[in-house]
Amino acid sequence: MTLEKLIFYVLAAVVIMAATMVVTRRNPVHSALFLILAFFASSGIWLLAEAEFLAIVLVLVYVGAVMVLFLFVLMMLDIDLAVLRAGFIKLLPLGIIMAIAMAAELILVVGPENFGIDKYAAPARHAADYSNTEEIGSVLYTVYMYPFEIAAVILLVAIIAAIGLTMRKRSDTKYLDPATQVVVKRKDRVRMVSMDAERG
Amino acid sequence: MIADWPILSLTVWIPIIGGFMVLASGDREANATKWTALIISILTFIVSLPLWFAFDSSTSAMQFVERVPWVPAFDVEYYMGVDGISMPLIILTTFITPLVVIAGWEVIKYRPSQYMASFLIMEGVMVGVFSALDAMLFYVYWEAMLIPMFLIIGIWGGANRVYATIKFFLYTFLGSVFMLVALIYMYFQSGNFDILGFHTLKLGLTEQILIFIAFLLAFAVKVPMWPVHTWLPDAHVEAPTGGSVILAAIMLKIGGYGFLRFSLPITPDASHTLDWLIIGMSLIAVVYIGFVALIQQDMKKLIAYSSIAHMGFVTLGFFIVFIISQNNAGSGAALGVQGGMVQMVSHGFISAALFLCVGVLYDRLHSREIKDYGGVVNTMPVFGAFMVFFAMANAGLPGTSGFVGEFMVILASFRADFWYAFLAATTLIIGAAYTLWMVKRVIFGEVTNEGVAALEDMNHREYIVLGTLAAAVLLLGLWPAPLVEVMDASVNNLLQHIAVSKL
Amino acid sequence: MENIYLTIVLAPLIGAIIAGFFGGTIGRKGSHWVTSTGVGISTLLSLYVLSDFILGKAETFNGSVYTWMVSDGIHMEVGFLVDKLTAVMISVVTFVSFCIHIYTIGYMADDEHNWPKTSLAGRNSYQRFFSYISLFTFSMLMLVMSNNFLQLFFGWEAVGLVSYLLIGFWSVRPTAIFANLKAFIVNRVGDFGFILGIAAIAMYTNSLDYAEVFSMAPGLADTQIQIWGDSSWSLMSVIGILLFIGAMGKSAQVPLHVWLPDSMEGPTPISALIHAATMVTAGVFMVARMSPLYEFSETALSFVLVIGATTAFFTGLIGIVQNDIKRVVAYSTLSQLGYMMVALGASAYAAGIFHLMTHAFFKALLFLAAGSVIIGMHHDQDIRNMGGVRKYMPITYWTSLLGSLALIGFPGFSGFFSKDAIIEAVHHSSIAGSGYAYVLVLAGVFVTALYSFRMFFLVFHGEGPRDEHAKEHLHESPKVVTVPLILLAIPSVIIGYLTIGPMLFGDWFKDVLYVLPEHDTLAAVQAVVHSGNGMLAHTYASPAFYLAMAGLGVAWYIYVKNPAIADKVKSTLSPVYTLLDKKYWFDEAYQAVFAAGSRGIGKFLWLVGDRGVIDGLAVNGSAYSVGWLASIVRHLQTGYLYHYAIAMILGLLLLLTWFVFV
Amino acid sequence: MIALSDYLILGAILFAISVAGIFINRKNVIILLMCVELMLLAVNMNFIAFSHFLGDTAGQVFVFFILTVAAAEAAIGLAILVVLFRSKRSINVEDMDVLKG
Repeated sequence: MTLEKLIFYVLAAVVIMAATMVVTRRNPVHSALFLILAFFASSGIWLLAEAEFLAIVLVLVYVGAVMVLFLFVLMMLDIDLAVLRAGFIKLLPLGIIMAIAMAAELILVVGPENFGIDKYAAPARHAADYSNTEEIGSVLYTVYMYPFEIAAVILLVAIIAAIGLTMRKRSDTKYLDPATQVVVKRKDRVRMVSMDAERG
Repeated sequence: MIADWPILSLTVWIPIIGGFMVLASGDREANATKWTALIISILTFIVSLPLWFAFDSSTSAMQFVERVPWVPAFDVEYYMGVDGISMPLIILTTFITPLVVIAGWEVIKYRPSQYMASFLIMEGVMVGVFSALDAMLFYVYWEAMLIPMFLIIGIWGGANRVYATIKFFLYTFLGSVFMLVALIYMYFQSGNFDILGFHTLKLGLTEQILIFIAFLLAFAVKVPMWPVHTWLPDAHVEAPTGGSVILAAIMLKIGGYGFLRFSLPITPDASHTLDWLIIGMSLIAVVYIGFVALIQQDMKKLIAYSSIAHMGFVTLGFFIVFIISQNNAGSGAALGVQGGMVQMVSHGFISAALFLCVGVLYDRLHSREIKDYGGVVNTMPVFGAFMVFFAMANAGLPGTSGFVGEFMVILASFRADFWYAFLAATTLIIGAAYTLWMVKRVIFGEVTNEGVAALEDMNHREYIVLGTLAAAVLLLGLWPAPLVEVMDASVNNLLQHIAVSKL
Repeated sequence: MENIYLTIVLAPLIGAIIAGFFGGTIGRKGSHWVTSTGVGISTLLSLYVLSDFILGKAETFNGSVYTWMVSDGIHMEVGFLVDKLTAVMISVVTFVSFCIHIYTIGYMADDEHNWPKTSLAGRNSYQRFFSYISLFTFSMLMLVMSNNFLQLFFGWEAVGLVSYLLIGFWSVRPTAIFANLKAFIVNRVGDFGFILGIAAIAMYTNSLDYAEVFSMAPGLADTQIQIWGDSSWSLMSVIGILLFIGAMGKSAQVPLHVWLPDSMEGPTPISALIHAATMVTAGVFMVARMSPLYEFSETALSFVLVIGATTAFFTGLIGIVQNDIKRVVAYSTLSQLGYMMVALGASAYAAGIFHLMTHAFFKALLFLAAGSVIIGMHHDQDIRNMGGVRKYMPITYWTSLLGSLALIGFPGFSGFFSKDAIIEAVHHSSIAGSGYAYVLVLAGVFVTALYSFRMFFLVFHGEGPRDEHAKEHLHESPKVVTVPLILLAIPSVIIGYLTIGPMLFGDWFKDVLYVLPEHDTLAAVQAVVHSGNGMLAHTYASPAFYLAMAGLGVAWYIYVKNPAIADKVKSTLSPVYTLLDKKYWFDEAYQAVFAAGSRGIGKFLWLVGDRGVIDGLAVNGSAYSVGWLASIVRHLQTGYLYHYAIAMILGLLLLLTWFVFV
Repeated sequence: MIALSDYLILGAILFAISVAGIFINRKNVIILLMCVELMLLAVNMNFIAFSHFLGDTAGQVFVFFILTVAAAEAAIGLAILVVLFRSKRSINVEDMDVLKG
């Protein structure tokens, strides 16, 4: 057993353990934290598979942004956990059976019989000056130019949508509408009144 | 040279563009709008006349052909032309529309400009259906036709108009989507949408049968044939008079025309294999529908059912050709097809006239029920004379156009089988019974109620409309030779074409 | 000559058009003048044509006027065939029609009384009536002058149309409009057979032209066709029977006779013109004209013979018990039409046409005389209310007597020759059914005499009218009525004697009516008697004469000598009386079976077929079933996210299982 | 050496766990979202593995896009969740049955 393999199994065990925790923890905050752990471990595995760029992106984007967002939301919302946990035990056996059935079938397909080392030899290691980032970049900005642009647009849409959905006007806050301020004319504000001089 | 003009395009687009002009002009100047509509419809009729007079009846080739690419990506062309089969129907269309415009003159109070525009657009589209030689163009016209009719029934119809409209629309639409599938299939087989190209397209028997059934669904609903006829009485009853007239006089003919232009030449072997089906349905239409018409209490329903029975003759005439060819070594088949064609034209006049007659009564008493009338001749003698005349024409009296087609089809069907002729000829009895029984109850007898006693006889407008139709009915009845002559070459060509198996 | 023929046909049409469309403008006088002139011209020209034929100056004319249509090699033309048969027919038609035009001037003079005051239809009814009878004359001329089947059918239906319009002329009377509808539809039943016959002819000869068809008939004599299963029929029998069904409708033969008595609802002049003298004989004319076809089918001839004989006898019997003066004459017409058919069935076409001609005169006369009495009685038509009219209406009386004597075949009168010739012809006929026919036509002679003179005695003899008021006003009709009576009485008496020579025993119809030698019953008759005088001399040997005299005698005894006996006979024979009074229940049966039956079928098909199955099950049913299905399927959409998720996962699992294990 | 099947089996197990998670946490939308993230991770794992073993960068590009879309999805999903919570004061899936047929 090589070191590489050992690392892989350790990380894999961490990922599986973390994932199991994600779905079984009572407190969603814990779940989120375990999810972060799963992501970390996964990114380690990805490093083993020489996908350095994506491993970093996974940590940066997921752990740094998405999971933080999850945590924010979890903490913002006042959730009654008891209700949400109802039926957990009842469904557990069914869930496990489903999971095992699915895993078994999947493994039947992707197991060593079809994808073992004898079928797919491990590729040779890249040279030390090989840059995964450069490689991806050179493909991404040429062949996948349009999909890349579209992905950007999707993100933009997501931003706008998220803001649009969650933004609300609160009746108890006071704020100014710049547009109305700009269009104000003098006659809206000033009333010329001609008065007779007071006779004293 | 008049034949070089794009007469077909003019006949299609003058009313359509005119219709949109009328639509745009709105109802503020209702009178001017009506006059515009009338002038446009008459102009269209005049423009279409060269089709008849400059028509070369010695050839079966398409005439007045116009052909330019339309959607080059799919080889769709703007390709129109007429032969002896479609030309009379175009003239019929342009002839009937001005009458419909006149008939709706004072009657339509609600949004007259839209009413007139619907009919004008309808006219152009229907001429398009008859003249299209590109299958996609045909299909576009075919479906476009539904829209104005849908609006006409839906907006100016009677109390139960929504049910009738939706029924009408779904029925006809159901049929036509299958036709679209067949057309696209043939496009893939032949590489373009040329209908004449489809005629010579080689097709296997199974393909032919499927295509035939697809076409049958479209055309049988339009004709309408038993048992897909039940939309017609409802549509007629609810439609305004003008809508009924167009529906009966022209739209039904499109189904019959479709059989001649598509089913028979494209799928001759399937037509031959399944002719028993069509003949059976036609004969059921003649007999069954005749009995059903007998007991109708609503005049429009009665005439609608009589339309179905009469259209049964059309399809009967078209599909007995195969049996005649077998029995009689080819002779006699043209009689049936021509009889069917004459019947279509004649029915165009007669059913239009009968619906207009009911319209005349309806405008006065706002009832279509037979029992609300009786003794009308005592207050409306001129109208009574017209009604009796058209009723007689409907019953197929010789000397009127109603006789010609029936006579030819009965003669032809005898060549196919004695019992076909036997069943077809029962219309002589049943047709007379339901038509004249209605006349008896509506026109004759003593004045039955206050409403009838207060009726006023026809005005000039109605007189012009019915008089024109009466003249047409009489002319076609006394001298059908010209009509038969123009279609002779085309029909014979069609028969020669379908005599050759495509297998 | 062609122009003359065209004029003969078109003159009445023009008259009809003018009177019909411009009746209001030209007024009553203008209308009757224009129509009578038109028919008058036709009459004169017809007589001219006839005289040309008699003098041998005219040739048979067969030409077309215009081509109606050419389809599939069949030339359908409108054209004329004028031969000796046509010449006789047009002369009879126009002459009777002319008499009736004149008579109508008197009869319809006060037609306003027949209409409600407010009715606009009654305003120009007089003009309209003239227009109709002129139109009828035109139609009838088209029928008899036709040289092809198409035009024959045109005329055939056109006379039917005019008959329809005229029976229902007084359209405010419910009985009239019932009768005209009935007449038209029953006629249509006949036309149904007729058009099938024409179709058969067109199929096998590819022509509708008489000359062509007749020339091909011998060649088709042996053709057999299959109609039902494998049993084969002789083509000629099929054609003959189908065409004869048309004749049965038009000429009111049993069982399609029911419309004719009801048609008496129309004004009397048209009863005389259409329903006695001319239109109803169209069937007889047609069969005679088609003799080249009928001769090749003994089956068809037998059919004609049996139907004719049945009609002749049994409808005559009904005439004995009728009390409406016009109905008695109507049943007499039915019976006489039966005689004509019998003649045709016995291949004695000439005798049929001969009887047609004589009958046209004396039956028109009897009708007009009846009309005259009706005018006198102020439109009371019940003969039980009449009596003693002889004193008040001498001209009517005497002309009626002449007509009745002609009808019963009193020796020397025209009916004698024609009817005796028929009876003798049947006697000599050997085709199936001739024995039956002979017995019935002989018995019919007795019946004819009985009902004719029953009516005659009841109307003209005995005590005066019961109603005193009617008695006061009873007087002879005006000249426009009586002159036609006299005009018609003359031929009723003499025409038989004058024309029997050439028509029956001469060669007048030699080239026109085609008789196979083995069917030539008239030749057999001729072997016994050669002329009208011969027939008169043979009277003593004729059973018909004795039967007629017996009938006359019985009528005299019962209705003049000993009137009380009539009721006694009636009560003794009450089942028979009921049977006859109810006209063998034909009307009731048809009403129940055909009228109610077809309404029932219609209702069933409409409610069950259209409303129930097609609309209910197929159309609205499919719509409802979509709605029903949706109402069930909607429960699958719980709205809960996890249900959808589970469904997806289960689907995925199944897909995966399928992928892995299959 | 690490076999391709090892990566794939890891992905499969991860996927199966997240499926089980969807089952047993069916009422809590947040956990559901997390499970979806896990599923995507499993899928990504496969992509990476194949990319590595087949020497094709296309797999990594796909992962890149999946990450993008997943981020967008998470953002919008959470936004909807927040809005939902505001109106219903609950994130219980059982309270959301507006589309019930």
